[in-house]
Amino acid sequence: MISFDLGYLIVLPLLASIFSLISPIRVYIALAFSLLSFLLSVYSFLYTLRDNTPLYQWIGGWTPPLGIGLRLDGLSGFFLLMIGIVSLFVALYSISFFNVEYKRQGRFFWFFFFFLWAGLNAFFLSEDLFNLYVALEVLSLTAVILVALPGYKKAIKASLNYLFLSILASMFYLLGIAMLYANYGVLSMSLLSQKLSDTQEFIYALFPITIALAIKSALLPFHFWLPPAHSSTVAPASALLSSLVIKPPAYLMLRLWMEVLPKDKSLEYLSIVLSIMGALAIFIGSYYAIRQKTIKRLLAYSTVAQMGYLFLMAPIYYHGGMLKEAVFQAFALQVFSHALAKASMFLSSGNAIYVAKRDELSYMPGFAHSHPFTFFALFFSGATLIGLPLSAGFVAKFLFLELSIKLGFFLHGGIMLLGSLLASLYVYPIWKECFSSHPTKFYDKPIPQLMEISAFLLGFLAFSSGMITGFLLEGIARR
Amino acid sequence: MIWFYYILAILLVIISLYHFIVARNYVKRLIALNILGSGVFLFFITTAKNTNTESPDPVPHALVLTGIVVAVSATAIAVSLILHLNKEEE
Amino acid sequence: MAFEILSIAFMFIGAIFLLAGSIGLIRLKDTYSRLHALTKADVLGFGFIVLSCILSTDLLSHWIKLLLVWLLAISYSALVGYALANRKKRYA
Amino acid sequence: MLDLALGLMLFVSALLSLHSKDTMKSGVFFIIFGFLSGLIWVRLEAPDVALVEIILGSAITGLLIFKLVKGSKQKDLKAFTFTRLWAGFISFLILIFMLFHLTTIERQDRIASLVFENLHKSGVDSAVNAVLLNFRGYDTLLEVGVITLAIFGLLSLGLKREAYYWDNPLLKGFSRLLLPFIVFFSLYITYLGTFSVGGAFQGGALLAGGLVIFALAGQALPLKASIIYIFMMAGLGVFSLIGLLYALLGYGFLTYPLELSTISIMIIELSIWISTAFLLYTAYRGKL
Repeated sequence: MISFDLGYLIVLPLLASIFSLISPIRVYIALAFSLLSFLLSVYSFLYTLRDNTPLYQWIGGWTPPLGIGLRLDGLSGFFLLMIGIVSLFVALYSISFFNVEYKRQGRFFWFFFFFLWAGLNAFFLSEDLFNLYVALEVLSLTAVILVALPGYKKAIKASLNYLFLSILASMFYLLGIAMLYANYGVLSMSLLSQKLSDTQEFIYALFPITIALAIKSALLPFHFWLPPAHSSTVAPASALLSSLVIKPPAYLMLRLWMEVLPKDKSLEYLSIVLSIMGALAIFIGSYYAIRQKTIKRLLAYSTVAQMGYLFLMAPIYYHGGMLKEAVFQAFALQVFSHALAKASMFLSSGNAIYVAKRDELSYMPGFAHSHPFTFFALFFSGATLIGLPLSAGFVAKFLFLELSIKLGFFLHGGIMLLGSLLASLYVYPIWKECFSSHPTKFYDKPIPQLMEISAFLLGFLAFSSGMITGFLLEGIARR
Repeated sequence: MIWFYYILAILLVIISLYHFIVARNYVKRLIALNILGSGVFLFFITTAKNTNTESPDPVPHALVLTGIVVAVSATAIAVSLILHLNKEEE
Repeated sequence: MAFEILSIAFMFIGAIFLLAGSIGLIRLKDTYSRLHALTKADVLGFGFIVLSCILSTDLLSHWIKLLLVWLLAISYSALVGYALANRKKRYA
Repeated sequence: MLDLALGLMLFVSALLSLHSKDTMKSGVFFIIFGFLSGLIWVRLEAPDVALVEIILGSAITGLLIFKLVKGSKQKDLKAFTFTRLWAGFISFLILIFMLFHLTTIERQDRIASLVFENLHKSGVDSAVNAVLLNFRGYDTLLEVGVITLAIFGLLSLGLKREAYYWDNPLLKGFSRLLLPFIVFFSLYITYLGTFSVGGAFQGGALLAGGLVIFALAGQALPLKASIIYIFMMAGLGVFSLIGLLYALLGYGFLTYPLELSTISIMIIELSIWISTAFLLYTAYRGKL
């Protein structure tokens, strides 16, 4: 019996990326490895559910501070599950997508796809700050290349701006680590949290780190790179970028605030600044999303708004030390529902563009009649984004609301509800166009079945996982 | 001497940050980013020297090696993207 | 003792040549004269410095390494001088 | 005194590189900057970093920037006063923060003594390489991943611009003469990494420099594209396969047992050496 090793979660996608590049039967290899990695992700989630203690693995047998630790607890296990689900369906979609469109890019897509998967797994498992830097670098370089993949001018320009900002952010992050290392001499998060208590020097290092994470997760003053980057590439890449790639920095922030940083007055002020930025991101992102005429830009701006929620709740991360499990549950469920829903929406937008050859909203009428699967994908995922009852998005927002009432942040809860309202305003035009009973042009071009079904299943999962949240929440709370 | 290098590192970081924001030219931006990186690496290496052990701390050295290789990779991508963009504009 | 004095003297001579070369590089007007200053300083100044280093150590392995460095340096300096002059001639 | 002079020169070259209007000039000063920072690493007793910095940070990056300057004709527009103001403000803010931070740094051991204590268990005698390939080998795996990823990303863009070369018999002869020596020397540096200054990245970067000089003379290597492809993949492939192997054998991911550690590290170093060299060579050529 081969024992479970966290290294598999990183090495298998890496090997898959190599094989998919050198082998002529790349589609089968991609399928096989996607399934394998997916099963591993599911297994690691179930592992945390079964064992009530987090799994620590010291790579090379060297314990921190000398070596690097991997950690699998409820939160990271849940995120691994999320990555597995989204990646698997995007893989299924891509098999069909690159068969009918962008054939040249399909040759290289799988290489970057698996690299992204490896990078994401590495990020969510790692508990060493420098290792997180390298994983972040894997993620952002893959993301940059995925943006440039179609090869036309708009995409290249967007990816170049993204690249410059993300190198800047990485350097800032590295600077922050250097400052922390100069003061405390450790890189491991768990050791750092012991050393940090009753000290104040970390504030200086937190400044560049926060800027770096804000740039990488497109918090408000730094959000301008996101819409062009996420909207100008091919549909599967957009889905991966918008649903998975920008989540890790926010997750790292949560970890730092909840588990590493001690209580300090200056942190409280920082949390207020972050939550103001988050609130502004919700309003401005939604405003621009409502004004967009093309579906992909609309979705990209909606990502800016949805990421705003995670930062809006910064005061809760600061004050919610007693309710750590509940905060983790709310955060994880919000990320999960957004990831699944946004991936499904981008994949469906890919379907729509495949049929209509244009990406203006007004060019996709009558989808409810001609392509019901795509319509239902858009419907379910839109409902999750808004947070309609029964959906996972609803449960996440409910948990956040409960927390903010418990801790006395009524304003934050109110802003979140307002954000939901705004979300319905930008999701509504998509539904309206789909239901339009007098379509200007009726599209009967069939969409490959795999593309329709994988988009639909993702959306359906995003919606219906709201009904099994008991099981998911229990998993997240395991630590 | 250590403090001199620390201050040098900080100066490098801030002047290149200023020029990164101000520059409109991609080449200048790329150079500014590389110099910013060097400043950060200098900070790290100076920290390595700032110990009580006989020879400097090898961990920051290894980290900086990783950082340099990553920076060169990113530069290679940036160069190729900029060239691509220029070709499209021609 | 004699070796040490000789070594320091050679180091000085080398440094003076390099300094002269650098001044020439800045002060001389056209490319060819600059090139002349540069390559001359490289060969002579660097040669003296290598010589001084050789005198200051008595390990055979160091001698061989220093000689190799010197060989490489003069060969590339010649090549670089040639390349620059060639370029200048073509685009003058 | 020497430190002061070097530091001042470094700062001035950085300023000149950032300030000059002409991008070609910026590139030249950037190369000087890289070289000087290499010297500073030596002063700070980090010869490994100096080797990599001079070859990668200065030479290869410099060549890439020259390639860019030749191929790009973008004008340097003057920024708005407002942009200048807020750039100045942000830089000033960071200056203040970092200066305050300086007052909190104390002289302390950090991890250094721990590394030296465990050095004999790592299978390598050189501390930097012990950290790089054993204690924090996982970082290095991801790092090799990053560079492989970057170069294949650049290939996937499918740019067919010919890299600059100088068609001259003298340079051709020189580079041909030099190449065997460089291969030999870089292999020596890689091997040296197990007990002294040197290592896979250092040696690989050196070989890449030699290969780039070879390419600068306008000649292609007498190797098939598929072989170059395999060389480029070698580092990542071998490293992750060894990691997987030890995980399957039950030792744990990337966990070398003591008696096998030296040989495992040697194999990994060799594969990283060859793949770093060919990846950087391809990065310069921009095509296979």
